[in-house]
Amino acid sequence: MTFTTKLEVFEGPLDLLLHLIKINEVDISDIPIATITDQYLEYLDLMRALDINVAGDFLLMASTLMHVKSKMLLPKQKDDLEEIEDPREEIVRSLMEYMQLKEAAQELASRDILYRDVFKRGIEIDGKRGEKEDINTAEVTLYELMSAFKNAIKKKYPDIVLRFKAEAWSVKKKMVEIMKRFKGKQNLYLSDLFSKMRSVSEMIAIFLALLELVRTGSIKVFQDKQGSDIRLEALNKKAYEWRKVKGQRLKAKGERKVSSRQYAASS
Amino acid sequence: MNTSLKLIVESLLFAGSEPLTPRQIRSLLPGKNLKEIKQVLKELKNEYETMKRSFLLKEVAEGYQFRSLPLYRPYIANMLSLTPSRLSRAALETLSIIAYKQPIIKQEIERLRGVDIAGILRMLLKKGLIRIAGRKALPGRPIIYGTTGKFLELFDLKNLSSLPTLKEIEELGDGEEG
Amino acid sequence: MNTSLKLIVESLLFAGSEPLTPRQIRSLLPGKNLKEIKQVLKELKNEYETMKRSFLLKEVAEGYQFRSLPLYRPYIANMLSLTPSRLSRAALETLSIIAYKQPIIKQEIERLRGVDIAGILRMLLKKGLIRIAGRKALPGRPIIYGTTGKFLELFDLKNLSSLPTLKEIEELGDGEEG
Repeated sequence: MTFTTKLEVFEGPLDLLLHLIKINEVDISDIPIATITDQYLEYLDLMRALDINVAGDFLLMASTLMHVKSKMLLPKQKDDLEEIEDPREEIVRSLMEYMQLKEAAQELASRDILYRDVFKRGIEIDGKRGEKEDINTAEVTLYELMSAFKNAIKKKYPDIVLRFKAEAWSVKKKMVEIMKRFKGKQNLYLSDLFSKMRSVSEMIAIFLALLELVRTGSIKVFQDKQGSDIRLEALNKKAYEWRKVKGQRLKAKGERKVSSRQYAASS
Repeated sequence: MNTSLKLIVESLLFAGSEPLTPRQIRSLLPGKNLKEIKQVLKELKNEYETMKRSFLLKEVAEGYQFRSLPLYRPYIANMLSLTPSRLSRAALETLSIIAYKQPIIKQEIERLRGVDIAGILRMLLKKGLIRIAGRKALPGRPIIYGTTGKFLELFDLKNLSSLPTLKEIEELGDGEEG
Repeated sequence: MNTSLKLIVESLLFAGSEPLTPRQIRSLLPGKNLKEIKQVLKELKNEYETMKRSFLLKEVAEGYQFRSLPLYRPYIANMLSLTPSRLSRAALETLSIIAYKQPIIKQEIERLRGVDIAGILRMLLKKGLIRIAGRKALPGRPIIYGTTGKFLELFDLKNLSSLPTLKEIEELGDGEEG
């Protein structure tokens, strides 16, 4: 339990990365990607071990890091050495941008904030102020209009569930989808899965589905050559042809850790 | 020392809206006694009289309160009367139904809201937020309502198609983040 | 003559609590022009600075507003028994991205922060700190977000261009944490 107190909570993957760069005292423009990637993955494992929900954003960054790490291992072509972009460049750029905005946020927070540091004149009442329920038209926002409409519809049709879906994409469905794509072939490539324009949340769902399929032994992942596309091989196609993945909760924690490790090891 | 107490008391009178009694002020400033507080209140009152500003520190209802001089009343009253009008929740809901479902007839709005809305419609028409957009080819030829340019202006909308859709409202998530 | 205009303007600022823009003031004082009003506003601002009271006339949200000095925060907060609703770090980061990069779409904010922000956007909209500022001419016509006047008011900003400039980040580890 003393452990948890030592565990910092990070707002997101960029926050965690910044922290790692800082404690390693490394130059942001020359990140030792292998070390940082390992520490990053260790941290995610730790979070899982402590039952902290690891958001998809963290996993997406894990895959990016692993990808960069694999690219770094690729021997550079001598002749066009100048033109080769450092694979770390994109990560560095987003880190820099993030740092800049983080600092701006801190600067905002340090201003003399109304109702926290400074106060305006007390409002004299004399019945001039309307009922609290009323909305000042000078301040009415589009958001309030939208909310009003939602309320009106909800009142009338309480059964219409205006649900806020946290997870737009089901990992289970993605698992079935991936397996379906093996129809008539033994191999698929990772780039095939991400070929269409997709939202981040969908990509995360696909990625998680992939990890889960590796874990359950339905597929194996290979990389034929350093830096080449990841090849997926179906081992257990049949299972998905007749069985709609049912119930079977996606277990996280230790097991998930293994799966990400396998992926790392084979890349 | 007393200067700082004086300014602390002044800041309380500035930010509060009701008259403050010496006792109330003392309860906010542990370690100070009533005599000191009454003393600085008097000083403050005299200072503002000497400064000849547009307001004074007045003794009212057993307490002290900043009040503007009667001389400026017409301007202030004018300002207060011009404070933008208000929309009730019911009016906003009705307006939102018209915005999203236009062109729409009164019966349809009433079906959605479940109440009589004649008064609200009249008020929205008067405020220029909705307009009569024609009549529907139905028995009785009911009036069709729609929103106006002023409505767009109020909500800072370029046109009606920039109104967020229900789906987009939902996609904003349900965060109650602090 | 100008003294009286100055005091009239002062009385309006003192009696109201919201920031007043020179334009709003002019609309309340027929026959006065914007230049005169801006002039007396500047004079008033300087006078209060010289007087060293517990409050100042500040320029915020494109207008002027009397505000107490930060020094008196504990006493006033105590009196109003305020528990300031603090913005979380995540909310503050999101808000500053919107402030600096506006007009901006959700996807871009998420790219910059590296995390999903739907719930936070909703909360910021609800608090009136950000607004829907239109749609972008991109496939799906995504919603654009921007900050509001209330944002400026809350963060003691005269206008958007008075946001502190973004610092160039060169070296890490210069104690930017905290």
